[in-house]
Amino acid sequence: MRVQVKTFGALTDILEKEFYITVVDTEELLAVLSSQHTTLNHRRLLIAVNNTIINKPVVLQENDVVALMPPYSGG
Amino acid sequence: MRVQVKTFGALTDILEKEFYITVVDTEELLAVLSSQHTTLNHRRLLIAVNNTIINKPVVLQENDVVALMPPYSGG
Amino acid sequence: MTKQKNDIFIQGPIPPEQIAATIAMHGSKSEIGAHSIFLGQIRADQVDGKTVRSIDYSINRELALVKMTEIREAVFDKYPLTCMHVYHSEGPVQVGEICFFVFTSSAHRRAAMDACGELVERIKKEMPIWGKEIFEDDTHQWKTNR
Amino acid sequence: MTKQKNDIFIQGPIPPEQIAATIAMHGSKSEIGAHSIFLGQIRADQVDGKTVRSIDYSINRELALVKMTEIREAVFDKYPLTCMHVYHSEGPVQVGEICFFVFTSSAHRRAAMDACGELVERIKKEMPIWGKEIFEDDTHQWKTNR
Repeated sequence: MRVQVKTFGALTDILEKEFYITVVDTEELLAVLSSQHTTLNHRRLLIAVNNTIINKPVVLQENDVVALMPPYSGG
Repeated sequence: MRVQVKTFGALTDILEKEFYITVVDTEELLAVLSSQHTTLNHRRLLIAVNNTIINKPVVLQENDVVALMPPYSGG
Repeated sequence: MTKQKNDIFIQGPIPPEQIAATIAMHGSKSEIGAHSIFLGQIRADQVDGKTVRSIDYSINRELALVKMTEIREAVFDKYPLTCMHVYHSEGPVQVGEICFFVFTSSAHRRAAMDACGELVERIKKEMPIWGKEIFEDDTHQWKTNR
Repeated sequence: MTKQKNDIFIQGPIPPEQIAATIAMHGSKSEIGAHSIFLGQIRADQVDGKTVRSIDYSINRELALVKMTEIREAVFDKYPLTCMHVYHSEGPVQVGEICFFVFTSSAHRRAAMDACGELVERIKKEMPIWGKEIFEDDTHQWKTNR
Protein backbone atom coordinates (compact mmCIF):
# COMPACT_ATOMS: atom_id res chain seq x y z
CA MET A 1 0.00 0.00 0.00
CA ARG A 2 1.17 3.52 -0.71
CA VAL A 3 1.34 5.44 2.57
CA GLN A 4 2.52 8.87 3.61
CA VAL A 5 5.41 8.98 6.08
CA LYS A 6 6.08 12.01 8.29
CA THR A 7 9.26 12.26 10.33
CA PHE A 8 9.99 14.38 13.40
CA GLY A 9 12.79 15.61 15.66
CA ALA A 10 16.25 14.14 15.10
CA LEU A 11 14.86 11.89 12.34
CA THR A 12 14.57 14.95 10.11
CA ASP A 13 18.38 15.11 10.11
CA ILE A 14 18.39 11.66 8.43
CA LEU A 15 15.12 11.33 6.48
CA GLU A 16 12.90 13.65 4.47
CA LYS A 17 10.21 15.35 6.58
CA GLU A 18 7.45 13.90 4.38
CA PHE A 19 7.56 11.21 1.72
CA TYR A 20 5.47 8.43 0.16
CA ILE A 21 6.43 4.78 0.20
CA THR A 22 4.76 1.50 -0.77
CA VAL A 23 4.93 -1.17 1.95
CA VAL A 24 2.67 -3.86 3.41
CA ASP A 25 3.00 -3.04 7.09
CA THR A 26 4.98 -0.95 9.58
CA GLU A 27 7.53 -3.73 9.97
CA GLU A 28 8.41 -3.61 6.28
CA LEU A 29 8.48 0.20 6.44
CA LEU A 30 11.09 0.14 9.22
CA ALA A 31 13.09 -2.59 7.48
CA VAL A 32 13.25 -0.63 4.22
CA LEU A 33 14.24 2.62 5.93
CA SER A 34 16.85 0.92 8.14
CA SER A 35 18.48 -0.75 5.13
CA GLN A 36 18.76 2.65 3.42
CA HIS A 37 19.88 4.56 6.52
CA THR A 38 21.96 2.43 8.88
CA THR A 39 21.95 5.18 11.53
CA LEU A 40 18.26 4.33 12.09
CA ASN A 41 19.19 0.98 13.63
CA HIS A 42 18.93 0.72 17.40
CA ARG A 43 17.12 4.03 17.60
CA ARG A 44 14.11 4.11 19.88
CA LEU A 45 11.17 5.20 17.73
CA LEU A 46 7.52 5.91 18.44
CA ILE A 47 5.16 5.14 15.59
CA ALA A 48 1.70 6.59 15.06
CA VAL A 49 -0.65 5.45 12.29
CA ASN A 50 -3.34 8.04 11.55
CA ASN A 51 -2.55 9.75 14.88
CA THR A 52 -2.82 6.64 17.01
CA ILE A 53 0.34 5.36 18.68
CA ILE A 54 0.94 1.67 17.88
CA ASN A 55 2.79 -0.74 20.13
CA LYS A 56 3.11 -3.64 17.70
CA PRO A 57 3.42 -3.87 13.89
CA VAL A 58 0.22 -3.09 11.99
CA VAL A 59 -0.86 -3.73 8.40
CA LEU A 60 -1.15 -0.47 6.46
CA GLN A 61 -4.03 0.71 4.30
CA GLU A 62 -3.78 2.88 1.19
CA ASN A 63 -3.24 6.56 2.16
CA ASP A 64 -2.49 5.84 5.81
CA VAL A 65 -0.29 8.46 7.46
CA VAL A 66 2.60 7.02 9.43
CA ALA A 67 4.45 9.28 11.88
CA LEU A 68 7.97 8.21 12.88
CA MET A 69 9.00 9.94 16.06
CA PRO A 70 12.04 9.90 18.36
CA PRO A 71 11.44 10.25 22.14
CA TYR A 72 9.69 13.51 23.00
CA SER A 73 11.57 16.50 24.43
CA GLY A 74 9.03 19.27 24.89
CA GLY A 75 8.73 21.65 27.84
CA MET B 1 6.56 44.66 85.43
CA ARG B 2 4.82 47.10 83.13
CA VAL B 3 4.62 45.50 79.68
CA GLN B 4 3.02 46.43 76.40
CA VAL B 5 0.37 44.05 75.07
CA LYS B 6 -0.57 43.89 71.37
CA THR B 7 -3.57 41.89 70.22
CA PHE B 8 -4.36 40.52 66.75
CA GLY B 9 -7.10 38.95 64.67
CA ALA B 10 -10.35 38.03 66.43
CA LEU B 11 -8.87 39.20 69.76
CA THR B 12 -9.21 42.79 68.57
CA ASP B 13 -12.99 42.32 68.74
CA ILE B 14 -12.62 41.70 72.50
CA LEU B 15 -9.53 43.59 73.66
CA GLU B 16 -7.84 46.87 72.77
CA LYS B 17 -5.25 46.54 69.98
CA GLU B 18 -2.52 47.89 72.25
CA PHE B 19 -2.44 48.52 75.99
CA TYR B 20 -0.08 48.52 78.97
CA ILE B 21 -0.48 46.27 81.99
CA THR B 22 1.57 45.44 85.07
CA VAL B 23 2.01 41.71 85.65
CA VAL B 24 4.76 39.33 86.82
CA ASP B 25 4.60 36.78 84.03
CA THR B 26 2.55 35.67 81.01
CA GLU B 27 0.47 33.36 83.19
CA GLU B 28 -0.71 36.26 85.34
CA LEU B 29 -1.35 38.29 82.17
CA LEU B 30 -3.68 35.63 80.79
CA ALA B 31 -5.39 35.15 84.16
CA VAL B 32 -6.10 38.88 84.50
CA LEU B 33 -7.43 39.21 80.96
CA SER B 34 -9.55 36.03 81.20
CA SER B 35 -11.15 37.26 84.42
CA GLN B 36 -12.09 40.55 82.70
CA HIS B 37 -13.20 38.95 79.42
CA THR B 38 -14.75 35.52 79.91
CA THR B 39 -14.91 34.95 76.13
CA LEU B 40 -11.13 34.57 76.24
CA ASN B 41 -11.41 31.27 78.15
CA HIS B 42 -10.83 28.13 76.12
CA ARG B 43 -9.48 30.15 73.20
CA ARG B 44 -6.34 28.81 71.62
CA LEU B 45 -3.78 31.61 71.77
CA LEU B 46 -0.24 32.00 70.52
CA ILE B 47 1.95 34.25 72.62
CA ALA B 48 5.12 36.02 71.50
CA VAL B 49 7.38 37.96 73.85
CA ASN B 50 9.57 40.45 72.00
CA ASN B 51 8.81 38.62 68.72
CA THR B 52 9.72 35.16 69.97
CA ILE B 53 6.93 32.62 70.27
CA ILE B 54 6.84 31.09 73.77
CA ASN B 55 5.55 27.62 74.53
CA LYS B 56 5.47 27.87 78.34
CA PRO B 57 4.89 30.77 80.74
CA VAL B 58 7.78 33.24 81.00
CA VAL B 59 8.63 35.93 83.54
CA LEU B 60 8.28 39.38 82.02
CA GLN B 61 10.75 42.25 82.11
CA GLU B 62 9.95 45.98 82.20
CA ASN B 63 8.95 47.19 78.68
CA ASP B 64 8.59 43.70 77.19
CA VAL B 65 6.19 43.53 74.27
CA VAL B 66 3.70 40.66 74.50
CA ALA B 67 1.74 39.69 71.37
CA LEU B 68 -1.49 37.75 71.92
CA MET B 69 -2.50 35.99 68.74
CA PRO B 70 -5.30 33.63 67.65
CA PRO B 71 -4.43 30.89 65.12
CA TYR B 72 -3.13 32.33 61.85
CA SER B 73 -5.29 32.58 58.76
CA GLY B 74 -3.19 34.17 56.05
CA GLY B 75 -3.02 33.18 52.40
CA MET C 1 20.19 35.43 44.41
CA THR C 2 17.58 37.68 45.98
CA LYS C 3 18.00 36.81 49.62
CA GLN C 4 17.65 40.30 51.05
CA LYS C 5 15.05 40.83 53.76
CA ASN C 6 12.69 42.87 51.60
CA ASP C 7 9.19 43.86 52.61
CA ILE C 8 6.69 41.24 51.51
CA PHE C 9 3.52 43.19 52.31
CA ILE C 10 1.44 44.96 49.69
CA GLN C 11 -1.32 47.38 50.68
CA GLY C 12 -4.53 45.98 49.17
CA PRO C 13 -4.64 43.55 46.22
CA ILE C 14 -1.55 42.39 44.31
CA PRO C 15 -1.90 43.80 40.77
CA PRO C 16 -1.53 41.36 37.82
CA GLU C 17 0.95 43.85 36.31
CA GLN C 18 3.26 43.32 39.28
CA ILE C 19 3.13 39.57 38.70
CA ALA C 20 3.96 40.07 35.00
CA ALA C 21 6.81 42.41 35.92
CA THR C 22 8.26 39.85 38.34
CA ILE C 23 8.20 37.21 35.60
CA ALA C 24 9.64 39.51 32.92
CA MET C 25 12.42 40.62 35.31
CA HIS C 26 13.87 37.11 35.31
CA GLY C 27 14.26 36.77 31.53
CA SER C 28 17.82 38.02 31.82
CA LYS C 29 18.82 35.12 34.08
CA SER C 30 20.15 32.53 31.67
CA GLU C 31 20.61 29.81 34.32
CA ILE C 32 16.85 29.61 35.06
CA GLY C 33 14.85 26.82 33.44
CA ALA C 34 11.67 26.78 35.52
CA HIS C 35 9.41 29.14 37.44
CA SER C 36 6.66 27.98 39.77
CA ILE C 37 3.98 30.43 40.87
CA PHE C 38 1.15 30.25 43.35
CA LEU C 39 -1.58 32.88 43.54
CA GLY C 40 -4.21 33.08 46.25
CA GLN C 41 -7.42 34.82 45.19
CA ILE C 42 -10.38 35.99 47.31
CA ARG C 43 -13.30 33.61 46.92
CA ALA C 44 -16.98 34.55 47.36
CA ASP C 45 -17.52 31.92 50.06
CA GLN C 46 -21.03 31.34 51.38
CA VAL C 47 -21.43 31.16 55.18
CA ASP C 48 -24.94 30.71 56.64
CA GLY C 49 -26.51 32.24 53.55
CA LYS C 50 -24.20 35.26 53.52
CA THR C 51 -21.57 35.86 50.84
CA VAL C 52 -17.99 37.04 51.43
CA ARG C 53 -17.35 40.37 49.67
CA SER C 54 -13.76 40.97 50.77
CA ILE C 55 -11.10 39.88 53.23
CA ASP C 56 -9.34 42.47 55.38
CA TYR C 57 -5.87 41.15 56.26
CA SER C 58 -4.00 42.27 59.37
CA ILE C 59 -0.45 41.26 60.15
CA ASN C 60 1.86 41.20 63.14
CA ARG C 61 4.51 42.85 60.98
CA GLU C 62 7.46 42.61 63.33
CA LEU C 63 6.98 38.92 64.03
CA ALA C 64 6.12 38.28 60.34
CA LEU C 65 9.45 39.70 59.16
CA VAL C 66 11.37 37.55 61.66
CA LYS C 67 9.36 34.49 60.60
CA MET C 68 9.69 35.22 56.86
CA THR C 69 13.47 35.49 57.16
CA GLU C 70 13.51 32.11 58.90
CA ILE C 71 11.29 30.47 56.26
CA ARG C 72 13.18 32.06 53.36
CA GLU C 73 16.55 30.87 54.66
CA ALA C 74 15.29 27.36 55.37
CA VAL C 75 13.82 27.02 51.86
CA PHE C 76 16.94 28.45 50.16
CA ASP C 77 19.03 25.95 52.16
CA LYS C 78 16.79 23.02 51.21
CA TYR C 79 16.34 23.65 47.46
CA PRO C 80 18.76 24.85 44.74
CA LEU C 81 16.75 27.99 43.94
CA THR C 82 17.83 30.93 41.82
CA CYS C 83 15.10 33.28 43.07
CA MET C 84 12.26 33.48 45.56
CA HIS C 85 9.62 36.18 45.86
CA VAL C 86 6.72 36.28 48.30
CA TYR C 87 4.02 38.93 48.55
CA HIS C 88 0.99 39.02 50.81
CA SER C 89 -1.74 41.63 50.95
CA GLU C 90 -2.37 43.79 54.01
CA GLY C 91 -5.75 45.52 54.39
CA PRO C 92 -8.88 44.89 52.32
CA VAL C 93 -8.87 42.72 49.18
CA GLN C 94 -12.10 42.25 47.19
CA VAL C 95 -13.50 38.99 45.78
CA GLY C 96 -11.63 38.05 42.57
CA GLU C 97 -8.47 39.94 43.55
CA ILE C 98 -5.08 38.39 44.36
CA CYS C 99 -3.95 38.43 48.02
CA PHE C 100 -0.99 36.04 48.02
CA PHE C 101 1.83 35.54 45.51
CA VAL C 102 4.68 33.04 45.75
CA PHE C 103 7.28 32.85 42.97
CA THR C 104 10.26 30.48 42.81
CA SER C 105 12.84 29.90 40.07
CA SER C 106 15.44 27.21 39.54
CA ALA C 107 17.50 25.50 36.84
CA HIS C 108 15.25 22.40 36.82
CA ARG C 109 11.53 22.17 37.50
CA ARG C 110 11.48 19.95 40.59
CA ALA C 111 13.20 22.44 42.91
CA ALA C 112 11.01 25.39 41.87
CA MET C 113 7.78 23.39 42.19
CA ASP C 114 8.58 21.73 45.51
CA ALA C 115 9.89 24.95 47.04
CA CYS C 116 6.80 26.87 45.90
CA GLY C 117 4.49 24.29 47.47
CA GLU C 118 6.45 24.27 50.71
CA LEU C 119 6.46 28.07 50.91
CA VAL C 120 2.68 28.21 50.43
CA GLU C 121 2.09 25.68 53.23
CA ARG C 122 4.60 27.24 55.63
CA ILE C 123 3.38 30.80 55.07
CA LYS C 124 -0.25 29.82 55.66
CA LYS C 125 0.68 27.90 58.79
CA GLU C 126 3.49 29.96 60.30
CA MET C 127 3.02 33.59 59.28
CA PRO C 128 1.15 35.78 61.81
CA ILE C 129 -1.52 37.01 59.40
CA TRP C 130 -5.26 37.12 60.01
CA GLY C 131 -8.08 37.40 57.49
CA LYS C 132 -11.34 39.10 58.47
CA GLU C 133 -14.06 37.98 56.07
CA ILE C 134 -16.42 40.86 55.34
CA PHE C 135 -19.89 39.84 54.15
CA GLU C 136 -22.13 41.74 51.78
CA ASP C 137 -24.18 43.07 54.72
CA ASP C 138 -21.01 44.50 56.36
CA THR C 139 -20.96 41.90 59.14
CA HIS C 140 -17.75 39.91 59.53
CA GLN C 141 -16.21 36.70 60.76
CA TRP C 142 -12.58 35.79 61.26
CA LYS C 143 -11.26 33.34 58.69
CA THR C 144 -9.88 30.02 59.88
CA ASN C 145 -7.39 28.09 57.76
CA ARG C 146 -7.82 24.39 57.17
CA MET D 1 -15.11 25.85 32.52
CA THR D 2 -12.77 26.24 29.57
CA LYS D 3 -12.73 22.71 28.25
CA GLN D 4 -12.79 23.59 24.58
CA LYS D 5 -10.11 22.09 22.36
CA ASN D 6 -8.27 25.36 21.73
CA ASP D 7 -4.92 25.64 20.07
CA ILE D 8 -2.13 25.47 22.61
CA PHE D 9 0.73 26.40 20.31
CA ILE D 10 2.32 29.85 20.24
CA GLN D 11 4.74 30.83 17.47
CA GLY D 12 8.00 31.74 19.24
CA PRO D 13 8.26 32.77 22.91
CA ILE D 14 5.25 33.19 25.21
CA PRO D 15 5.12 36.91 26.11
CA PRO D 16 4.91 37.86 29.84
CA GLU D 17 1.96 40.11 28.90
CA GLN D 18 -0.01 37.05 27.79
CA ILE D 19 0.65 35.43 31.15
CA ALA D 20 -0.53 38.57 32.95
CA ALA D 21 -3.63 38.74 30.76
CA THR D 22 -4.47 35.09 31.53
CA ILE D 23 -4.24 35.81 35.26
CA ALA D 24 -6.21 39.07 35.06
CA MET D 25 -8.93 37.35 33.00
CA HIS D 26 -9.83 35.12 35.95
CA GLY D 27 -10.47 37.93 38.44
CA SER D 28 -14.13 37.85 37.51
CA LYS D 29 -14.51 34.22 38.63
CA SER D 30 -15.61 34.50 42.24
CA GLU D 31 -15.43 30.75 42.93
CA ILE D 32 -11.65 30.61 42.39
CA GLY D 33 -9.38 30.64 45.44
CA ALA D 34 -6.07 29.42 44.00
CA HIS D 35 -4.05 29.55 40.80
CA SER D 36 -0.98 27.44 40.16
CA ILE D 37 1.38 28.35 37.34
CA PHE D 38 4.40 26.67 35.82
CA LEU D 39 6.69 28.42 33.36
CA GLY D 40 9.46 26.75 31.41
CA GLN D 41 12.28 29.07 30.34
CA ILE D 42 15.17 28.47 27.93
CA ARG D 43 18.37 27.89 29.86
CA ALA D 44 21.89 28.62 28.55
CA ASP D 45 23.03 25.02 29.07
CA GLN D 46 26.68 24.14 28.47
CA VAL D 47 27.41 21.05 26.36
CA ASP D 48 31.03 20.14 25.62
CA GLY D 49 32.11 23.75 26.05
CA LYS D 50 29.35 25.12 23.80
CA THR D 51 26.49 27.25 25.07
CA VAL D 52 22.83 26.89 24.07
CA ARG D 53 21.55 30.09 22.45
CA SER D 54 18.00 29.01 21.61
CA ILE D 55 15.73 26.00 21.27
CA ASP D 56 13.76 25.47 18.09
CA TYR D 57 10.60 23.50 18.90
CA SER D 58 8.85 21.33 16.35
CA ILE D 59 5.55 19.57 16.98
CA ASN D 60 3.50 16.77 15.49
CA ARG D 61 0.48 19.06 15.63
CA GLU D 62 -2.22 16.57 14.68
CA LEU D 63 -1.13 13.99 17.23
CA ALA D 64 -0.46 16.72 19.80
CA LEU D 65 -4.04 17.98 19.64
CA VAL D 66 -5.40 14.45 20.07
CA LYS D 67 -3.04 13.89 23.02
CA MET D 68 -3.77 17.26 24.63
CA THR D 69 -7.51 16.60 24.55
CA GLU D 70 -6.89 13.26 26.25
CA ILE D 71 -4.65 14.80 28.94
CA ARG D 72 -6.99 17.77 29.50
CA GLU D 73 -10.03 15.51 29.97
CA ALA D 74 -8.17 13.14 32.31
CA VAL D 75 -6.94 16.02 34.49
CA PHE D 76 -10.38 17.71 34.59
CA ASP D 77 -11.88 14.36 35.62
CA LYS D 78 -9.31 13.81 38.36
CA TYR D 79 -9.24 17.28 39.98
CA PRO D 80 -12.02 19.79 40.77
CA LEU D 81 -10.60 22.52 38.53
CA THR D 82 -12.28 25.72 37.47
CA CYS D 83 -9.85 26.46 34.63
CA MET D 84 -6.88 25.00 32.81
CA HIS D 85 -4.70 26.70 30.23
CA VAL D 86 -1.65 25.23 28.49
CA TYR D 87 0.62 26.96 25.99
CA HIS D 88 3.78 25.64 24.36
CA SER D 89 6.07 27.42 21.94
CA GLU D 90 6.59 26.28 18.36
CA GLY D 91 9.70 27.46 16.47
CA PRO D 92 12.70 29.26 17.93
CA VAL D 93 12.79 30.56 21.52
CA GLN D 94 15.89 32.39 22.80
CA VAL D 95 17.66 31.88 26.15
CA GLY D 96 15.72 33.66 28.92
CA GLU D 97 12.40 33.47 27.07
CA ILE D 98 9.36 31.42 28.15
CA CYS D 99 8.51 28.32 26.07
CA PHE D 100 5.96 26.50 28.25
CA PHE D 101 3.06 27.83 30.33
CA VAL D 102 0.66 25.77 32.44
CA PHE D 103 -2.08 27.50 34.42
CA THR D 104 -4.68 25.84 36.66
CA SER D 105 -7.34 27.33 38.93
CA SER D 106 -9.55 25.83 41.62
CA ALA D 107 -11.51 26.74 44.75
CA HIS D 108 -8.84 25.35 47.08
CA ARG D 109 -5.09 25.24 46.58
CA ARG D 110 -4.44 21.47 46.58
CA ALA D 111 -6.34 20.75 43.34
CA ALA D 112 -4.71 23.61 41.40
CA MET D 113 -1.20 22.71 42.57
CA ASP D 114 -1.48 18.95 42.05
CA ALA D 115 -3.14 19.35 38.64
CA CYS D 116 -0.47 21.82 37.51
CA GLY D 117 2.32 19.45 38.51
CA GLU D 118 0.64 16.51 36.79
CA LEU D 119 0.07 18.51 33.59
CA VAL D 120 3.74 19.54 33.46
CA GLU D 121 4.91 15.94 33.84
CA ARG D 122 2.39 14.50 31.37
CA ILE D 123 3.00 17.15 28.72
CA LYS D 124 6.78 16.67 28.90
CA LYS D 125 6.37 12.92 28.69
CA GLU D 126 3.43 12.44 26.35
CA MET D 127 3.25 15.39 23.97
CA PRO D 128 4.95 14.88 20.56
CA ILE D 129 7.20 17.93 20.78
CA TRP D 130 10.92 18.07 20.02
CA GLY D 131 13.46 20.68 21.04
CA LYS D 132 16.48 21.35 18.83
CA GLU D 133 19.15 23.05 20.92
CA ILE D 134 20.99 25.65 18.83
CA PHE D 135 24.47 26.54 20.07
CA GLU D 136 26.20 29.88 19.72
CA ASP D 137 28.27 28.56 16.78
CA ASP D 138 25.04 27.57 14.91
CA THR D 139 25.59 23.84 15.40
CA HIS D 140 22.76 21.93 17.05
CA GLN D 141 21.84 18.86 19.06
CA TRP D 142 18.42 17.40 19.78
CA LYS D 143 17.29 17.90 23.37
CA THR D 144 16.55 14.83 25.47
CA ASN D 145 14.22 15.06 28.46
CA ARG D 146 15.20 13.49 31.76
